[in-house]
Parts: sequence; structure tokens; C-alpha cells
Amino acid sequence: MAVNNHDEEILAKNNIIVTTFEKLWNWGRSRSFWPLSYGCNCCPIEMMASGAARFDIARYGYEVFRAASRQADVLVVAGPITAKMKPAVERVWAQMAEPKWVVAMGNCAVSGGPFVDGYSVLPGADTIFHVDVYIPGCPVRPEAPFQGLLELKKKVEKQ
Amino acid sequence: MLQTDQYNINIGPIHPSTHGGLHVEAVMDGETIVDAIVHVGYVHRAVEKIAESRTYTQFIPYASRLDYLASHLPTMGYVQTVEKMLDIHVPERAEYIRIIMGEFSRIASHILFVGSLAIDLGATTGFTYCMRDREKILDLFEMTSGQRMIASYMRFGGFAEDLPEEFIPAARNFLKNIPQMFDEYNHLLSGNEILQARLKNIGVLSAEDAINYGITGPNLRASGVDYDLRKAEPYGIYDRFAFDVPLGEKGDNYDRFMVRLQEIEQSGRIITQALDQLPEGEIRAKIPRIVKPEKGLEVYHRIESAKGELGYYIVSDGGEKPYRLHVRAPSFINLMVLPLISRGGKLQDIIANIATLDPVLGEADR
Amino acid sequence: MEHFFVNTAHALVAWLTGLGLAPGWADLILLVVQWIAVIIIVILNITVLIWLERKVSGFIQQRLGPNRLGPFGMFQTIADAIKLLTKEDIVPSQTDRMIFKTAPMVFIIISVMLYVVIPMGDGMEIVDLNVGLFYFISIGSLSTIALLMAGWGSNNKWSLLGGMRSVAQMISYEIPLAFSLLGVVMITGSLRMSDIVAAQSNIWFVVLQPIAFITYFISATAELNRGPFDMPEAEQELTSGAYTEYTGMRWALFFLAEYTNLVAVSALMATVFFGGWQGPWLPSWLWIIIKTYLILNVFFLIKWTFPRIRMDHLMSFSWKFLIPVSLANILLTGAGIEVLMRMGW
Amino acid sequence: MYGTGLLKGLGITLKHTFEREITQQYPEQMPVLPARFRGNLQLDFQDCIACEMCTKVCPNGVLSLESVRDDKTNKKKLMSYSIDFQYCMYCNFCVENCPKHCLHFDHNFELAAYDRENIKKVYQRPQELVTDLPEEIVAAEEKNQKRISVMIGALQKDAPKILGKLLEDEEKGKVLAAALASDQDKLEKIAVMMVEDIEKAKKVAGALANKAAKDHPKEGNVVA
Repeated sequence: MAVNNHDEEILAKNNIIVTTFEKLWNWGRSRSFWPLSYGCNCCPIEMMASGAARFDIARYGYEVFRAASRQADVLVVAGPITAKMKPAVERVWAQMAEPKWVVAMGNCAVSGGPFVDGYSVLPGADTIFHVDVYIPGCPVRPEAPFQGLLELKKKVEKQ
Repeated sequence: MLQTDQYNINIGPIHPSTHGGLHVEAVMDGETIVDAIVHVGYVHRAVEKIAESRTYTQFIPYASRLDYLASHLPTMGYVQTVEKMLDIHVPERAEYIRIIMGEFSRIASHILFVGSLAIDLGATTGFTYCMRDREKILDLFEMTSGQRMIASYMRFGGFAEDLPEEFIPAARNFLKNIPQMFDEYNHLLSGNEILQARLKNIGVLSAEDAINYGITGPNLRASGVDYDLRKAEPYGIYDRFAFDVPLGEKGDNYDRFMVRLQEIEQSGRIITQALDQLPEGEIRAKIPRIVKPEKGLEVYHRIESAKGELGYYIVSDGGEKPYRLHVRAPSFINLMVLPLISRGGKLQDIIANIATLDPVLGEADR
Repeated sequence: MEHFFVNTAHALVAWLTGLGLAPGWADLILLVVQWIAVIIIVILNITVLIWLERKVSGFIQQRLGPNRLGPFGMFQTIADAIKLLTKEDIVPSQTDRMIFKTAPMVFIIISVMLYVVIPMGDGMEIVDLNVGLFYFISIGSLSTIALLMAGWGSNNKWSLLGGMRSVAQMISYEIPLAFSLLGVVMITGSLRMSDIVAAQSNIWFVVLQPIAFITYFISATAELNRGPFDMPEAEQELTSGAYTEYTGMRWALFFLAEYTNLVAVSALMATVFFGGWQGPWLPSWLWIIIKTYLILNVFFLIKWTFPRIRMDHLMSFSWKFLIPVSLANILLTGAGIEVLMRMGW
Repeated sequence: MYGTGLLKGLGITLKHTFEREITQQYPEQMPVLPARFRGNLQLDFQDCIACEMCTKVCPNGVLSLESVRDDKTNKKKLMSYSIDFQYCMYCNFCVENCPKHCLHFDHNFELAAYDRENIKKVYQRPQELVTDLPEEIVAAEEKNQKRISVMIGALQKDAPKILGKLLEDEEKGKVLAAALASDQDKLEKIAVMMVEDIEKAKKVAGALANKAAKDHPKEGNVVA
């Protein structure tokens, strides 16, 4: 049975410790998204640029690009997911430890973008998993993923 | 002699140093590579098929997305191919701007090559310095077309808009800084003994093998074969510029690295000349609004892209859309030599080999 | 300020014996207190250190580094720690569960054990062992086992490659590391840390033993698996090497242990080659912190500048270059001491 | 000598360590964008003549528009214009080909959204321009509006009965009415649907009723 807002309030009142901890967890989580270094088209290059000196993703503490999927928190899908890539991405997603999020960066990941008519391209990352934040652009400016990640931060804080 | 077992290890498709979705299945004996099997197709976006459902004009942005590191060059190749079909003459000024934008793209691509090689070898700082310098070129692109990487700036018969006023001073400023940039790369990367040990005499590709495999571009020239389409078969107005074709000696990873570094310098020379000679005038030829080549026309045109010989083969059936469009992608063909140069090397060498072959998977898989 | 910590310890022991406790028991309790203090210092230090490395690497690359959380982004590591603590703990089904789970604990315990013999100030060793240096080297080389356990237990090819690399690398670099310290020991005539520090009251050993210092520095970098020798992790090649399968806190323990080792080795370097806690004006425990942090910054600079060495070059560099050089250094030192003694020095 | 290269490299990095950082701090310090920057595509609704040049030239079907033909003047009038940004390639073809120059890219690149639907941008004909349309369309529109407002009023008054009729099931109607009582937006949406497309309204209402029944098995449980 679903809990409606009113019940949540009551629960929150009785469980101050749990909710305070929840807040702390979310504070920590939302300030240290470690992206998985994955990408297969133009957007990863902008992702790399966002890690470099001019834009510097490190300011938010998100610069720890993990190569191993086990230690990553955010799967930044940058680029189209093709039929051949799909099993690999699904596997990597399964390997990531909870809590984990998906950010679709660039139009290819949002909807298939320019290549949506191609027989081999999936129409968006949300055909495989729930996407938390969509960042349209083709390719996106390096500031746009920052905005996307900051939106994700807001979302996680509210959880 | 101890009996050892061979095992397979999958490098990619999701791996930090495979430049996108490349999958190399390495057959290993300890850390030594016995064989490497290249799997491509992870970024196959069916571009050639999409081309058949787009008009000639509408394919221009797709052409830019083939080699997204040097987006002006594949666009230039496509645009020139269609111009060849329609027999359009491009105004002088537009030709010069094409050279300028194309060579800037080449520099951007080669700088990113240096950077990604550095990061693949573990020198993260070299990468950030390269990106810093690349940003200046991207600023130039953004100034002209409003997009940083994938500009879609070229049109049939010329350009969409003229250069903005601030472009030429900014371009000259960048060119002025090239020696300083080189100084830094040479001290930080190419002069570094560790990097030299990682690259020298590794992944040797003989001139004969390179020709047999159909390798083109800097990879071929690193093996000592003097073949550059800009010299051998000048397209556009490349015959008006004086520049050298840097050559390697052995064809190892270090030569491939150095050839690209020197090509940046030569591209700088070309741009300087083009900026000096840049005439005033029209930016775009008068062309019909709807591009419709004659029926049964087949054209192949090739240019020297940042990665090698990039060719477009277009068949027309008289309609608004190409009947067939094929791309001869240099990255794809260059990549096929990877098993040959990796055999007998170490696991760490294959990373360097992939990096110095400099494939762009968007172009290789199309 | 100079004797603040020492006096506190004495006061504690005096108070406990005053309560009627046997002196032996009081010493034991003091030991426990010291241990806890070391662990707290280690953890606090590491949070600062990780922040510092991220900041320094940012400055090297003309970036700013973390700067949003707290002053200069100081709380960034805390956020990371909270996140890592609350991450799902995955133990893959095909692993050797026992080994997989114990490996990070072994690693962190070993690295904390290193702190026992380091003199953190005048008379501030936890235990002033008469074989202090020997203890340090032998415990330090144990961390190989943890990495091998992680590599083997994960049942992953990348991990195994990382684990094997670490074994090969650590065993080869153990020898020049010990040899380079031997020169110092020959001059001092003692393995006891306090003696080594005392012997440097006039002149630092970095001046007397420059070759030993360089070989120690190189082999210590290799022992720590830091760039350019970070073979076991080697992100661009082995994804994360031995740590590939570890998540959340288990992975964080490895990370913590690596940094703990880093501090320990830098502190040892400061002790053996840079006069330990000796220094003018400031209290002794501050001096060793300053020296250690300066050395740490050199480590950072090197890591963020150089590309990674190839595995076989690494091995041949140790066996063909470092070991002969450090042996020659021992010979030279021995000859020098002999000559000086004959001259009646 | 072996090693000098390494030292030079260290010198370079050390030099840059003490140099000024070149980072632009994004949320506080917005980037300086060139005049031609392509951010978000915008339409000047009033200038558009619905010539459909943009939709024809677009490579990827980003743009679509609805228009009506005014029989008197024989001119097309734009009814609505939608830009589905998730397919855009920023090629600028639409802007170049627009004869009235009513499309342009602004400098906003902050387009991140939680929902894919929010990326799509639909321009509806502004109210003050509705009267500009041919008479019968205006009349039809007005009639429609009237019917919708009547329907909303009716729903607010006696929801269970009307919804029960719609669903052909009184129990379900009651459940749905209870669920909708607190959700004015949904109620209005259903009213619009009932006027415009009764079949669709049936489907949606059915789904909503099922959901409401699942969430609150017994009516008494609902906390108002």
C-alpha cells in the first residue's frame, strides 16, 4: 500500500534519527557523484573537456572518473546506444552499486537524436533504464553537464 | 620451459582507453599479447543508410558527425564531393576559409591525439594542457558557427556566413602561440624518457605493411611513405601553399606521435599563408535551392582528413536524395593493422598502439 | 608546547598508577590510548591529504580543484566518505569470499602498523624498537599480500593481473629500498629510529647519502604503487587493477591504506634523510609534519607529471640499475667510514 | 643525460602550479558566448507565415507546425508550432531558410530536464491573436471553450454521477471522483478530454480509476 504525504509526515516525526541520517547520506551522495568513464561519440569529448582546466568538473567534486563500474555512482550515457552496445551498457549498469543514477547527455542519449532513424540505434537511453536527468544538446557545451549534474544533486537532496 | 596457459581478455567496449566503443579481444600469455582481435561496430549509427533518406543538403550535419574531432574536414570532403557532382565553382574567399577551418580542425584533432595519448599512458596533466590549447580552437569555431565541436558551417558552394570580425586576430593569436605550446609538449611529453621508452620501437609498422593494409594519413607517413593527398593530388586550393610533409623513419609509436606533432606546425604554416592571402569577396556561390544531380551520376572524391584518406562515393538517381553514399573511413582501415603491430607486445603496449593509431570510432563504425 | 604530548602521556600513567594500578597495566592502557590516537590521526590526516592531492593536482593542471564544500572545498572528502559508507556492498558470486572480504582489512591493518616505530616528535615513538627500521621494512613489504589477496579473491582477470603486477613490483623494489637504508644504518650503527634521528643533529643524511636518498625515493614510490609506478591500479589499462571488483567502503579501505602507507613512507623519509623531528623554533612534532607534507607534495607532483612506466621496464630498472647502484653506495659508504675511522674521526 | 627530460617535465608542471588558474566557475561566472552561439531555438510567433520551409529543410524532423488556411485572404495562419529539441542537430538550416527571420537561436544552453517531455517546446497561438483567425474557427473555438467550462462546472458539482456514466460503472466513478476531488488539474484535463474526444477520456478515466482503486482498496481509508 502506498504511503501518502500525510503518513510520511507522521513517520518522519516518529523517526527523527532516521530522517536526519537520510539527510546526511543524501548530502554526501549528492556532493560526490563519481561518473563512470564511458562514452561513444562526440559528447564524451565534451565530457573530457569539462574535466580539463577551463571548465573543471572537480570544483563540484565530481571529477573522479572511475574506470571500474563498481565504484561509479553516475552512468553518464554520452552518445547513442546501439544495438551492439546495449548488452554491454546493461551489464555495466548492473555492475554498479546502489545508489546509482543515469544522466543522458546529448541528444543521442536522450532520444537517439540525429541517428534515431538508423536501424541500429536505440531511441534513447530510457529504453533500457530509468534516466534521472536529460541534457539535450548536440554536442552539449561542457557547462551543460554541470547544470545537469547540479539538477541531479537537487533531486538527490530531495529524496 | 614452464607450460603456460593462454587466456582472453576483453579490452572494451567500455574501457577508459578505447576511444569510444572499440572492443579488442586480446589473447594473452601472461602480460604478453599473442593475438588481438578487433571488434568494431559498437558505434554503428547507420549513417550511410540515413544518408539515403536525407536530401543532399540535409546530410551536411551528419557528415560533420563522422569525425567529430575534426568536424570541418569530413564536412569539407562531403561538400566538395557534391560540388564535384554539380560542377559548382566555389568563390575564392570561401576556398581560403575552407582551408583555414580545415587546417584548424586538423590541429584540434592532433592536439586531442596528443592529449589522449598522454592520458592513456597515465600522464593526466599533459592531457589537460592539450585540452587547454584545444579550447582556443574551439572558441574560433564557436565564433564562426556557434557550435564548439560540430560546426555545420560549410554549405554547398561556400559557407553559411562570413567570418566574424574578431576571427582573424584571434586566429593569428593562436598561431603565434604554437611555438610556446610546442615547447611545453616537448618538455612534458616527447622529451620525457618514460614516454620515449613506452613508445620507441613499439608497434612497428613497416612501410610495406602499411601500404599493403591500405593505411593512410599520419600513420602511413610515420612509416616513411611520402604520401599526402594535399601534395599528391591537390584538391581545393592546396597547391597554392608551401608546406612540408613530415615523415617518420621506423613507423613505431614514437614516429606516429612525432609526425602528428610536426603536422600541427605545418598546418599552422598553411593557415598563416591562407590568412595572409585571404581575398575579399563573395562567400557563397549561387546554387539552386534544391540540389538534384543528374541521374546515374557516380562520383568519388577524397581528401586528406586528420586521420587519413577520407573518401565519399555518391551515386545519384536523379532525385533529391543520394541513391547510395559510401564513406571510405580512414579510421576503420587504419584500425585493422592493430593486431599486426600488437602481437608480441605487452598489454600496456596495446593501449599505446590504439592511441597512436588514433581511430575515431564514429568514423570507423559510421 | 614542545613536550605537550609526552607530558600528557606521563600524566596519564602517573594518574593510573596513582589509582593503584600496577605500572605494567598502566603502560598497557597508555599503549591502547596511543593506538587509538594514531588511528584517529591517520584518518583525519588522510581526509586532509586526499583533499590536498585533489587540490594540488588541480593547481598543477591550472584548475581549481574542489572548492564548493566548506572553505576551499575542505569537506569534499567528508562527503565522499559518507557516500562510500552508504554505498551498496557487492560481493560478486564467483569470488573467493573469505579472501575477498579480508584483503582490504589486512591492507589497512598493515599500513597502520607502520606508524608504531615512527618518531613523531622528541620521544614520541609509540614503541622505540631496537630494530625499528627493520620492522618498518618488513611490515611494509607485507602489503603485497593484501593486494595479491584482492587480485586473486576477486576472480577477475584485470584484478589478477593487477595483483600479480604488484607482487612482482614490490618484491623487486624491496631490495633497493632496504639497501638504500643500509647506508644510513652503517653510519649510525643502529636500527633504532631515535638513534638515527639523533645522528642527524649536525648534518642531514640526505647530504651524506645522496645516492641512497635517490634510490630510496624511487623505490619508495614503487613500493607505494604511486604514479608513475601505479601498476596494480593502472586505470587506463587495467580499469582499476586489483580493486576492480570492490565497491563502497571496501574499496575506500584500500584507498585509505594506500594513503596511510604514503604518509608512513614519507614520514620515514623525513626521519631517515631529513633529520626527523629536529628543527629550530617550532616544536618537534610540528617539524616532522612539515617535512612529511613537503615530501608528500613532491610525490604528488611526480605522480601528476609522469606517464606510467611499462611493467618490464619497471622490473629491469630495479634489477639492472637500482640494485647495482644501491650496492655500490653501500660499498662507497663502507669505504668512506673505514677511511674516516683510520683518520681518527 | 638520462633523466633530464624527466626534470624538465617536473619544471613545467611546477611552473604551472603557481600560475593563475584558467577555470571559469560556471554557475556564478557565466561563459562569454559569441554572438552566433546556438543555444535554444526560439520562434517569433507573430511573424511566422507557416510557409513550412523550416520543417522541410530540417534534417531530423525537429520542427512541426499546425496551420489553418483563411479562405478570404487565402493566407495560412499558424495555429501551433512545436520544437522537439531532443532531435535537434544545431545545423542552423531552419534559421537560414526562414524567409521571415522568425527563428533564432538564443544563448541559453541550460536545458537539462528531469523529464523527456519537458524538452519539447510547443508554441500555442496567443490569446490576443485568436480573433485574428477565420470566423468559423474562432466560433468553433469559443463553443468548445464554453462546453469545457460547463463540463468542469458539472464535474465539480456532481463528479461521481458523471464519471460513473462515463465509465459505465458507478462504483468506479465514485472511487475516481474521490481521487480527483483533491486534484483539480486532472479534473480539468478529463473535462477537456470529455469534450474533445470521449473515447480517449474513457480510457484515461478507466486507467485512473483502476489506479485509485489499487492505491486505496477501501474508500474509507482515504485521508482527506
